Amino acid sequence: MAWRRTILGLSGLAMGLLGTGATLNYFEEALPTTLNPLFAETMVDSRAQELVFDRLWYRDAITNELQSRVVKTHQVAEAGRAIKITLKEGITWHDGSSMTSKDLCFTVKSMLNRGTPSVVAAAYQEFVAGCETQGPSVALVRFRKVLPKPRERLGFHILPASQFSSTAISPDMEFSARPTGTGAYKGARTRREVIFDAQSNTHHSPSLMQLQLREGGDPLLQIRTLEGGEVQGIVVVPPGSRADLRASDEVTLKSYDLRSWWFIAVNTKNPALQDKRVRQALNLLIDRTELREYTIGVKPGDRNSPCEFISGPFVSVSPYYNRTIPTVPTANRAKADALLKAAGLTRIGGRWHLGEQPITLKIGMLANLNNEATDLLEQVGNQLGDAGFDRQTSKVSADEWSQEVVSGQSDFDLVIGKWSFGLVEAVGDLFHTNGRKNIFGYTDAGVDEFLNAYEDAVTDTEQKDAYHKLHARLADELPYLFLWKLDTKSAWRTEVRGNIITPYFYFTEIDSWKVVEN
Amino acid sequence: MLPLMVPAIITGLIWALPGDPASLICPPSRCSGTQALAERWNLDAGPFQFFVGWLRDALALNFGRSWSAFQGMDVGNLLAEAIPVSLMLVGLASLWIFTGVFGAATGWIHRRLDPLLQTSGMIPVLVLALVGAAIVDLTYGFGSSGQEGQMARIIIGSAVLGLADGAFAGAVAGTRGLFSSESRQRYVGVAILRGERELANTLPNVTPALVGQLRARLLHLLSGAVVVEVMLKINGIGDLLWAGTLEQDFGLVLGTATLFAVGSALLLVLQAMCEVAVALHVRRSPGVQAA
Amino acid sequence: MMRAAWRGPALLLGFVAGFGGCGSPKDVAGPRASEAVIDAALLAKAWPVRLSSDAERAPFEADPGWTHIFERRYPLALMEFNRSGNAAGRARVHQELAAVYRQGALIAANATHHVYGADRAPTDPLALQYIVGVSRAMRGDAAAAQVALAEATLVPAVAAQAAAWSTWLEGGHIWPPDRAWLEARTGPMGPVDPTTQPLLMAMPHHQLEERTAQGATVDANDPTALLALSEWHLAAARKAAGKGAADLPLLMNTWRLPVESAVTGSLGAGADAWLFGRGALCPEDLSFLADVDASGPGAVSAWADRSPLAAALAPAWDGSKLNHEKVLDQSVLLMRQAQVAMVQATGGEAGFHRPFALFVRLGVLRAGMQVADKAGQYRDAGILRLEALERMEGGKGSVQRDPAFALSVAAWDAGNRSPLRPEDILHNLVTDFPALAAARTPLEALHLRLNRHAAPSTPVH
Amino acid sequence: MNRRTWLILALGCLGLLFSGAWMAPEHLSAMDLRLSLAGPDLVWPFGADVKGRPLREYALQGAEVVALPAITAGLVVALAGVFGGLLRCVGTESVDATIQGLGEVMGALPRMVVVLVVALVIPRDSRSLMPMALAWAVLAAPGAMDEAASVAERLGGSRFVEALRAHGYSATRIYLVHVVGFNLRPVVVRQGAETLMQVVFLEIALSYLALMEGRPSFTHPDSSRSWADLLQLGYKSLFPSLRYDSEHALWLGLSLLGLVGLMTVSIGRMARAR
Repeated sequence: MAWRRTILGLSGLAMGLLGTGATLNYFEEALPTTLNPLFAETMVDSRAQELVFDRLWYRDAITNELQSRVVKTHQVAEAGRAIKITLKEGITWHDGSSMTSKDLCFTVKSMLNRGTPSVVAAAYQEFVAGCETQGPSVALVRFRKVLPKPRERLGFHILPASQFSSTAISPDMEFSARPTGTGAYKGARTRREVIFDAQSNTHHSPSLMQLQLREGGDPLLQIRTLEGGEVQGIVVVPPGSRADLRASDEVTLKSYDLRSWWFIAVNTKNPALQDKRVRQALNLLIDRTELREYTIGVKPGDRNSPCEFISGPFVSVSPYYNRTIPTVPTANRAKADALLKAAGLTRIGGRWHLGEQPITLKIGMLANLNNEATDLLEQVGNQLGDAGFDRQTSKVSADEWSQEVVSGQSDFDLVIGKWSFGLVEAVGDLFHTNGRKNIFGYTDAGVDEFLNAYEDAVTDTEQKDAYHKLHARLADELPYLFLWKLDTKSAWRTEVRGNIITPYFYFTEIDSWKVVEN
Repeated sequence: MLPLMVPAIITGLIWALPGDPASLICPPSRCSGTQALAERWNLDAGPFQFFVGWLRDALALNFGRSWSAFQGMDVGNLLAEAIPVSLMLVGLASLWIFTGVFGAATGWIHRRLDPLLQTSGMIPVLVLALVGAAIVDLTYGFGSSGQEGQMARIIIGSAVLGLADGAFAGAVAGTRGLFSSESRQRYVGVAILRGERELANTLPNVTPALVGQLRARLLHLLSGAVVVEVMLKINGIGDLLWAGTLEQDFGLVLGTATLFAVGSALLLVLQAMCEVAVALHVRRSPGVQAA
Repeated sequence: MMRAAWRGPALLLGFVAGFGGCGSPKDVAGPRASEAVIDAALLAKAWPVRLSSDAERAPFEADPGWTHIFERRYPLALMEFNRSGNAAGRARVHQELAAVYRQGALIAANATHHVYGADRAPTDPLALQYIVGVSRAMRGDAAAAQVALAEATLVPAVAAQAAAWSTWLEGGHIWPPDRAWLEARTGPMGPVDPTTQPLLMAMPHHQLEERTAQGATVDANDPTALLALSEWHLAAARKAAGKGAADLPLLMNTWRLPVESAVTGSLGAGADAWLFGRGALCPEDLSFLADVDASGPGAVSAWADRSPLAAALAPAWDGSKLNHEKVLDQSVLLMRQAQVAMVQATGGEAGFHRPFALFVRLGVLRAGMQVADKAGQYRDAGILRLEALERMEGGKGSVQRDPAFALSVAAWDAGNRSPLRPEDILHNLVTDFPALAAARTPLEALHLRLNRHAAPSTPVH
Repeated sequence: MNRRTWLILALGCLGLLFSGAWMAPEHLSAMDLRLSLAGPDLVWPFGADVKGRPLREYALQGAEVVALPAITAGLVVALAGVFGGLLRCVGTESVDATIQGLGEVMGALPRMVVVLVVALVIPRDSRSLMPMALAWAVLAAPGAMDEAASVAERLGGSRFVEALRAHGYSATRIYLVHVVGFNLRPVVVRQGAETLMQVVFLEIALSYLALMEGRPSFTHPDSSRSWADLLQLGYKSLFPSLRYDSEHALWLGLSLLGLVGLMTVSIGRMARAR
């Protein structure tokens, strides 16, 4: 092994000396909160981690073929309740040590260890039972039940056993800032950027010597910096800036398949908002068409709008989306007023009151959403203000969002946010009474019943039916006012070639990325 | 006492804030439980044990890890990277002060310039920092947070720190005031009649006051450095302290705030040492050559 | 941009409004002087260059129907062509609609094959095997189709249909089945009249019960309906085209089902009516692409002196392998060369130059994709295919959008068991082509099945 | 210029600031995209922002954010100065030492961080500049007291008071008229005015940082705008490469800062010694 490491080291050194690779600078929405895949919380985290680690199995971004860079062979065992995995030989961690079955089993055991407080791991704990090494490169992963297609379920990143003293992994370890993986790049978080240095390996041959991730900030500055050539890419381009870039010969806009939808979560614990008729009225008071025009720049009747209204917790192209539930594109003040009166609210001096008290809505919005939908918070406030509600609007910083809002500890009445999904669109965490991301601790027996039905479904049609019913229920109960899905586009300079963007994970095909002179 | 008081107060703050301190390290949206974290960070046994534990580690130069702002990064390393940057910033800025002191003491900076200096000194550090930040951001673009950009930020920052809030003007006026009042003393006149140089006579007597002034001005620079580092995105201690406070990263705040306290305490010690040195010098009553 | 387009009559305003929508002069990225990628004389044959002259463009500007063709607004185009009595225009509309529904049928076939064939679950309704059988037949696997159809004949609800297909397949007929035969399977679509549209079959075609205690209902649609629609439009196109009907097999060659055999040949007179607003730049390009399908990638060298697309691909073809990255470069360079040629032809820049030139780029990308496919470079072909799709959505409003091509990408994705992109494509098109909802059903079923077995993930912000 | 002119200027600036604060709307007007970045000719008198909302409302809301806190902080510092000067006249050494010690500790604290801690401790709903302004004033107070004390020292401190007593003046007249009115006035008023200006700039800096980092505002509700928004909107016009025609916002922002500067100077000059 030593001679192989030496050769790899020398080849890495040679790459550096010959300067064959280039550096790629790009703007992200923010800096990643962690580089430890067990604690990914944002899309930025997931994209950055994809550069540093290998997932056990992944899908090819072009052909959608299920592939693995680390698995040599596999074999379903124990009548479908386990899978025997033989790892490729010669794969090394960024510290030079070899990746073995011990690392694979360590990763599985870490995810199963209750001392690892990871939400990501919790999802695997539901069907993974354990792991047993059978020699340096063979591991047997056991499941709690028979899995028809086990490879497709095992999409976790592999962690190095040598970097941890126990299988209880926590997010505050140095690993979160300077992780060791087997991916194409070794990542290191600094105060204002994340540097990814190419790592030569038997299963990766990156062309780019280094990637530099920095926080984007002001969209206008990002766009001009890109046009000026000081940076090669922007991962998320706000819709308002796309027309400029589309017309440029120096920059290419690329689609990034990410299923994201925007919402206004309603605090059902607020006495005024407990009554669903009030929530239904609020839903009718939001003029989405006007919101979309003023904040995203989509004019009514625009063909191929990047922004499409939704009536439930799925993007409208999803099979889980119940198309019989209509969206509410414009406001209906008369109907809303009738609902509010029916709910016992009174209008005094143009302001809505509950009993003697005027209703004041505290509205919050995840601050960085303002880059994609400028002044959305203010415009929502204006619409509700015009309708007769006093309001206090406040942006919510990313840390406050994690600390308070998502964990159901905020004192807002309405919260504007966005959720992103990949192929799997499970929304149990958002709406179930015990959901981990249930913003206002919303609870409804009917909703829980449909979510349980989804989990217990025998067939995928039953799952779809359960979610269609859930959609209908949520559109009636309205713990969220559903706004729209917004397409995501990236912009890369034309000298960046081979830049295949993998849906959701983004950088899976980073080896093929290179920078050439135009 | 200051270096002990500061972390003690911060520890009190951690427990004064509502909610589980461990959830600051890993919020529920990312972590399914924080018991293990609380144990590892001594957060499960009350503020006193936490404080003692932190102090014991800090004495061994182990400041722990950042909780949230730069999660997982070693605070000691962060400080080690930040100290030279802040020293360079404050060092370069203090050149303006020393120039002012020297220029005023030797009369190189003419009195007629005083009104101009006074007026320019009125510009607050915040405004100059804003302008500086805009210039660097738009001049360096993506590179503005790279090494080149950082150097530009430090140089502009030092100028901002040295000139704004009357730092330079104050140094000139303060020194001139000290020397002029001392020059009016009778012994100085006598000395001049004896053909001795004025500065050689006044300097030993004004030095203690001068050192006192200097310490106050350096302290002012140290405090102002936070504003400049934050506004100009300079990777110094002030910016660390700001980021830590903003994200309630007590792992980071404890280290940086204590370092600040140590810095100001050191300045006091330096002042005392200078005063002792001057006292010894005066006691040796150095002979002055007759003209 | 509007200023630039002002010189042109209403049609150009239509183009600009359609493709650009950005409305500011900087949106017209001017042509860059670049080295010639292909011989100027060869490029001069390309319709975007020829039609940049006002005189050549006049016939197209005279009839608003062509504006709608350019924007792929088929019902409006048909209405205008009916008003002006433009038979060539009507033929073009029906030919493109035939391509759209054929690709729709292929999406349905590929998705059905995977979800109810390859990934068949014991709880699936047995009647679905009829749909699987038809799908496999369209995919060109007659033997597997017969197996599925045989199972389906045991279910009364679909037994007759399954038996009919089974018999037809046994008969060794040449694809596609006769339109009348197809209509007998799907119901009447009305007499073939180029001035009208066919009647649509109500959906879902079948509602089947799962074999579980709960017995959930599965909606299922028969791809036969989409093939029948395609054949109806093809018949209408033949009727409208008159003598030009001979061109139809060549024009449909790109859009044929896997089971259908390739054709070669060349376009007759009046080719512009077929080519305008297409990625094939001149008749030789169509012949070249057909030759690639029939005889393989070697056709690149054979046609390099006659077909602009072949000439653009030639530097990327080393005789055994296509350099897909070179193709990407060539597509941009040829587009720029075309823009320069258009400026020379018209004596200045005009708003329509860029949208015209984008077809040159798309043409090279799609030709490269076809060559790579034939050369066995499946993944490289995929990269070019997706690049062409991405570029097609160029300007806001997407006048470059070619629904048939977009659907062919969706069909390819469905063949790769990838439902997300096809869902998006179908979602964008189903309002314009309601019958495509028949393809959406199996695609969604595939998504549901894949989702059930996918790695877990949680919502993130 | 004589003191009367400075007085008129100072009152004029203060009047503008307070009338602006008084007229400030609670929320900005509705958006009108047709007026995006319109100049003063289209949207009188200062032009419009990128969403077509009048910048006049930015200016008024900004005035509302700073007016009261800045004046209060100025008064606190001025009063502290008076207190420091009077103490020196009273001649209590122990208190002098205490104030000096206090000054040492305050000086050692990084002001911005203290202000930030205050900002973070305030509940979101009662977010305002006032607590930060008061914190700033408390931090500035020892310096003001020290300077006022040294003025009193030059005056002769307790000896000066004794002398006046010998002339038979009442304590009230000695302390309020002679010490504060005639001698401390210039320094404490200048100190107060400078603090007023510093608080305005503190607000601008904090709001600017919040804008740059995409964070909620520290100093005011996110529904209202600060003068920092004007600078942030306007500074892009300085760089042609950005192709952003917002110079009218920059001019307005700078003019407002100039107004505050002028107010500070004129208050200081108005109170200078004869």
